[in-house]
Amino acid sequence: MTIHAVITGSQAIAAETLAIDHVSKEFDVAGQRVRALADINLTVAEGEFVSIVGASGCGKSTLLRLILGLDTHYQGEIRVEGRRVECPGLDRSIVFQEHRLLPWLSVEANVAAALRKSPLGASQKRALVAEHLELVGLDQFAKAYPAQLSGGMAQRVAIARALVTRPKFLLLDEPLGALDALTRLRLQDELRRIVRQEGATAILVTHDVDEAVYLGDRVVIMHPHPGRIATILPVKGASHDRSDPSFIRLRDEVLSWLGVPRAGGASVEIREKAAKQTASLN
Amino acid sequence: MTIHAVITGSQAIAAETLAIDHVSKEFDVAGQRVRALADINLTVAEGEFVSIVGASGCGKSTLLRLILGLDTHYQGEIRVEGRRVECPGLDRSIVFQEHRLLPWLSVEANVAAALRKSPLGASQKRALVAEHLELVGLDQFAKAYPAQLSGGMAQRVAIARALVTRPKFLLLDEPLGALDALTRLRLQDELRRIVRQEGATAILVTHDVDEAVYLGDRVVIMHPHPGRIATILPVKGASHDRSDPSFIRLRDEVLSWLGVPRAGGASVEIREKAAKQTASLN
Amino acid sequence: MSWLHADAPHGHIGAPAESAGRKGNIGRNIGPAAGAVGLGLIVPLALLAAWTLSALADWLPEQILPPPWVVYDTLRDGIQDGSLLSSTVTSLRRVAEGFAAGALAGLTLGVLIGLSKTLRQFVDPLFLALSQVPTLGWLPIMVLFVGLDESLKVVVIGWSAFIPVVLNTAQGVREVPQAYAELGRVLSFSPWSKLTTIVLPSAVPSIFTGLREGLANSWQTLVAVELIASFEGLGYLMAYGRQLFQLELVLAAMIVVGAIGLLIHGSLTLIEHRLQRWQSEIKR
Amino acid sequence: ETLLRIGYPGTGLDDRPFGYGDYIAIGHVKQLVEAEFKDQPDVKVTWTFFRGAGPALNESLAAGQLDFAAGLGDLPAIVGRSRGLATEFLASAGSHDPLYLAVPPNSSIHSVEDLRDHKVAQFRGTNLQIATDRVLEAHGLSEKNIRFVSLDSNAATAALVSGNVDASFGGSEYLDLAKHGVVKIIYSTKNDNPTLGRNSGLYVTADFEKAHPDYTAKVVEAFVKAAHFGADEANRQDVFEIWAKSGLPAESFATDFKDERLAHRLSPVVDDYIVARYKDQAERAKAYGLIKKDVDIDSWFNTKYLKQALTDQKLEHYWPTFDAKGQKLTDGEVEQTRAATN
Amino acid sequence: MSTIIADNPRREETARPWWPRLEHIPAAARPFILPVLLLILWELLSHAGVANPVFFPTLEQIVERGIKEAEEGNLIGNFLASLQRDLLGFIAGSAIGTALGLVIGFSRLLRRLLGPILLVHRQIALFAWVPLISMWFGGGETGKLVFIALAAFQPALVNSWQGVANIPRSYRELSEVLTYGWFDYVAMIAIPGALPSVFTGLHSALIYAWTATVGAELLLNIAPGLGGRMNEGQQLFHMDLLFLCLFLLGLVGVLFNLLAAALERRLVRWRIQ
Ligand SMILES: Nc1ncnc2c1ncn2[C@@H]1O[C@H](COP(=O)(O)OP(=O)(O)OP(=O)(O)O)[C@@H](O)[C@H]1O
Ligand SMILES: Nc1ncnc2c1ncn2[C@@H]1O[C@H](COP(=O)(O)OP(=O)(O)OP(=O)(O)O)[C@@H](O)[C@H]1O
Ligand SMILES: [Mg+2]
Ligand SMILES: [Mg+2]
Ligand SMILES: O=S(=O)([O-])[O-]
Repeated sequence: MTIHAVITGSQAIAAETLAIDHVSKEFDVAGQRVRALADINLTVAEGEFVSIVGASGCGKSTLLRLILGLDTHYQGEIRVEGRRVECPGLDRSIVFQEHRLLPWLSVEANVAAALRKSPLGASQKRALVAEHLELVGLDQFAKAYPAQLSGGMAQRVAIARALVTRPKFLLLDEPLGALDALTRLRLQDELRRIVRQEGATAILVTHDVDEAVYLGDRVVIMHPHPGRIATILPVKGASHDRSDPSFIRLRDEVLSWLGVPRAGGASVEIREKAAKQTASLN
Repeated sequence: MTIHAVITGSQAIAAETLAIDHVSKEFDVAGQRVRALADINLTVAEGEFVSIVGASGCGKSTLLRLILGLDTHYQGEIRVEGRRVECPGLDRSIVFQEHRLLPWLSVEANVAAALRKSPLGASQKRALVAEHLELVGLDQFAKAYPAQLSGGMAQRVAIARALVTRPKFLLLDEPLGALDALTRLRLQDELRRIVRQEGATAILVTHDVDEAVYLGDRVVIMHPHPGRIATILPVKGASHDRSDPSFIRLRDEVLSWLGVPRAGGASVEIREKAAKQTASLN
Repeated sequence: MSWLHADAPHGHIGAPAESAGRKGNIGRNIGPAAGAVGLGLIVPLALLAAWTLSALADWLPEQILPPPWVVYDTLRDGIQDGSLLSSTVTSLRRVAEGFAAGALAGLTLGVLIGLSKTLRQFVDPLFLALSQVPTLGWLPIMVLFVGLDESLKVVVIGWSAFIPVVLNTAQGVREVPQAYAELGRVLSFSPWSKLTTIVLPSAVPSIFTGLREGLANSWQTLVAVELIASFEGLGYLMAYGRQLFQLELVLAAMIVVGAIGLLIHGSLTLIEHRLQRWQSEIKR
Repeated sequence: ETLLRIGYPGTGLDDRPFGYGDYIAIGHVKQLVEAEFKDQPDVKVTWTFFRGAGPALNESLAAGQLDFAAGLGDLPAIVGRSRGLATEFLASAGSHDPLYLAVPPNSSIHSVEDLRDHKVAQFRGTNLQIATDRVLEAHGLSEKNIRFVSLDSNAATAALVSGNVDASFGGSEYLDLAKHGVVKIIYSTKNDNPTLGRNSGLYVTADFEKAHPDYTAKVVEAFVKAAHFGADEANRQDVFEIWAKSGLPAESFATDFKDERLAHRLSPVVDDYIVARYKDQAERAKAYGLIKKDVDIDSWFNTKYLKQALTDQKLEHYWPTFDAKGQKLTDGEVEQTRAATN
Repeated sequence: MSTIIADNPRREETARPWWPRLEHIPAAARPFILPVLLLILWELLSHAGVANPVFFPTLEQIVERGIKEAEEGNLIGNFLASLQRDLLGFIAGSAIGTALGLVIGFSRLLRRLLGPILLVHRQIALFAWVPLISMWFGGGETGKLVFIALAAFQPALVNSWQGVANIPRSYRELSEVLTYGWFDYVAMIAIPGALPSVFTGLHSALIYAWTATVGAELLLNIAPGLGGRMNEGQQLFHMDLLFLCLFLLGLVGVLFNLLAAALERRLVRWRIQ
């Protein structure tokens, strides 16, 4: 179960499957050009699980959108298996922070919605849907509507929908951000199990440093203004046990890259931030 | 700054200020009586910071509502300084999970709203409001509307509102639950600083075990069906450093009381839970 | 002119009570987009051109569609000799009186039955049943009861404004989020504080939906009542134009009716924006 | 199948589809038009009664929903023509039709002059309007001195009875009410200037006339038969009974026609009086601002069908004729007829 | 959430009012109290002769009139004629309105082209169209149907337009991610997403059409229908007939409401938690 453990460096040419190559992205905001991403370079190997952390607005979602092919106006190149990404494809799936289930479709139909464009036959599709609902433990809720589910259940359906097409890439944009801490702990384990089981390559954007370290093979730390990669920390096969000192050490390292001191006294910094926001507000 | 550190046991009679005495609470749900709280006993000493953790639905919010006096239909007794709680009073404040700022009032007016019933003069009130906005670092945003604030800022306003009446008790119902992980880390530090500074007695409900351990003098662990206290763990003066092994050990202990294994493999349990939910759904 | 943009309609056009609620302002924030008004002029201008062309080429008989310049002349003459103006003033006065009476009564009843479940249980069924009768249905009986004079207009217009105001106000007040109501208790608010600080502000969008609908109804009803029985006002002008086959008079009156409608719509939107600054100032 | 659509400006009591006071109503009840086409099953005759009277009938004409306007009053017809409605005047359908001024029994209004500043019901746009205006003018008043509420005849009656208006100008509808003391008639044009009454006509749309001259001829034939029947004093009671289908009692027609021969009003003949009346109305309509364009009356009148029908039925000299001032020019054969004694 | 202001039980006990305590009347009886009181008052007034008997028929008279009308089948026939007219106009108007609303909701270009003129159109009071419509389509059945259809058109248009316009942008992104084409987007997202709003529109359209039916029957030429009967009632002072008509009008309103609610509940099941 450690197919991914071989790749640890930041540039693994052998099994390279996704390459982000000198990517920059600008937005027009109120007539001004704002750099959202500046010279992003990252290669991801097959089966690897990459976590991305960074302050709000540092361009994490933007990067995922580019990988998906939702937006093709950028400098540089993003290649999937050597070919430039031109548009969304069923080889790349995403789980959004807010599940985005279609409220008018049953759980089953929501998952099946991802297979609408697949060439499979109806019975095969049905089987796939059932299989993936089982994978996320919701086979009993196939007929329920999203409104009848708890937040955690809905997020599991979203994960099933993302996986049902058997994508090469699973992009996760703060998939567990809206859940409570305990549910989140549980779903993290599930997510890891499922991704392994499907053998997908995963890119996880999160605000939760524990989560990034717990799930990732590598943790990409981004800094804002403009969005750029500050560093990439390998988690190594090391410890995925949250209580292990090596885990704690790595987590603290990530936190310090993000500017969070080990304990207490963040208020000065917050004061500064607040003052800055005032300036931009008025 | 350790007025609270003297009390560590679960029954400290000397400075006892809040007593929850054999409290049980039932709800009528679809004609059936459902026990939400069963025989809760807890005494809190002046200046103490008590964390409560427990799965969703174990009655944490219900307990806070009873302490507030929002609901007086229960068995047992809740006493504040020896007198039975009959109705809400300005000696007890609460910060809700979703800030509950009134969107049509400015930040300033929201905080001032808590002083409606106070006998103070207008200028004193104004001073108090300004002081508390400064306390939470938002004096520059006095005139802003809640919609113009970020989640973290809004939650800080809610804290200011809860504190402006200088309550004896500060009840915190997952006050940081809606925030992203990094913001949460920052606000935890602020919360601790502020509560200490005001010298209030605090009861914090949270889903986040790290948070409970980080902030609490004691951690109350509740179990559901019916909601009851499973155990109360003293944090002791020990370590409030998240990376300290003693912290990690305590956290892991709390987690295991909550049924979260140290790493991976939660899925069986989730399966069971899902199956149970199905039964209640159909 | 931001209220002129048409990227998103308001949902208040007779939206039934259950769904009215907070709907009124959903789409408003979909930006006006600079070119929208320009593009929007194409169709009206094309229609005007077709109309002119048809008049020049005599495609349609004059009694079906008088030429635009005749309508223009009628408008101008009506303004110059004061007849159009005085009709407009009369109509506006009627709407103002009827609407003010209906809306005030509606707000009061709406707040009362919104606040008290007990009262609601008593009043709701009767009120709902009565409100199901189309306003015009009351007209024949009202003519007999209150006659043809001004009081008829005020009563009927008032009633037509009353219904949506009551329904929406009651709904808005009733649906004050539990969370805010609880907050009021936690802060030990007096009933008055609760009403002014929590209940009414939170019901504002709903109340506005009601007022909007009420005003639109008033305006509708005014025209109908004036068409049926009156000797002045814009509706009367139309009826007169109709009787004497003067379509240009009808069209001129329609233009005034539309312009006033637009004005009312615009000012309501502005007022609503102002009252809900806290909502429109979301700029992050 | 050809539809032959006849419109009639008015209804009976509570909107029932019957007219009264003219020979058109007789033709309708006796189904004389239908009889004319009984050998042509593919021709279907339909009748529409307009509560909104002439103006409403005009709307239907404009929308192309009618072929014949039977009994259309002078003013609405002139208004229609001034706005380009292509119709042809086939025959007179009524003239010398008097106006009554009704007020509540306890009213302080005793004369036309007293109307000043009062609220009066008037059916605008119908032939009542100019007739009323002329009465006012003759008594030193104008529209401006009076607050007119535009109400149709039925509504006006109700409004008068319920005290919603102070007075109302109208026709025989008020006679029965007066008899029962519900209203009081304080003035009538009957003994006033003979040019003060109302007039109405039989019209065909130009399109229909062009497409179906034969049918047009038959319709005129039928209505001349109706007029013939209606003008005969021997049928006096029958005529009133026919009109009573409208819901008004026969007696009120008796009152209406007291001291007046039926033929005085029930005549299809287009004489100098008729031509002069329409020309005068057209001028006044223009003067009052009711129409904006001049209306040419002469080219509007197409009496060839009428002449043919009168010839066919040997009725060329049956009706009396009048000069422009309303003085009798020639006596008619009809004046020999006597009411049946019963 | 019943009462926000008066939710303090103790306060109520201290201030004991002199009037009978409303809270003591059982909830099940409450809806009937006012109507029954009203009817009793009516009976008393009409029998005591306090009110003008012409204007205030007794309830028995109204019932008698109802029975008579029912036996003659006259009023029922008029009622059905109105209903038929209403439904025809409603179907035509709301179908066109909904279709146009959806199309405009989808197409930014159409929205910009037609938006302003539709906005202006909406500000012209419905009844202001009566003279024009009667001139263009006559006062007969066609004119009435056009008028009723126009009444149904606006709410159907506005709400379906809004329904499409308010579909969250995030769903469009989702459809892109799922590589949906235009048709897939419409079928899977736009239509079902707009459905609740479309329903709101149809519901309003139903109500508006019914108002317009009455208006058309009062303002345009006579035809079989309730409007004509109401005219008759007014002109002959047959108050019993007028009240019967009012009752029928209200009844239809209530039925339409129930029908719309039931239909909506069935078709938009997913909204129910
Ligand atoms: N469509 C857009 N138009 C203009 N600016 C945009 C757009 N999308 C994103 N941005 C800007 O690009 C920057 C990066 O945005 P992005 O959403 O990728 O951040 P993020 O890292 O995902 O933040 P968060 O953690 O809050 O989700 C931000 O400054 C944002 O304002
Ligand atoms: N007003 C109510 N009526 C009926 N049941 C209620 C009510 N309030 C709470 N309950 C029930 O009481 C139990 C405890 O609810 P409570 O909200 O206190 O849980 P909690 O521990 O705060 O959960 P969470 O972590 O999700 O906030 C739940 O089973 C809930 O369904
Ligand atoms: Mg993001
Ligand atoms: Mg809770
Ligand atoms: O045709 S009339 O309107 O004048 O009766």
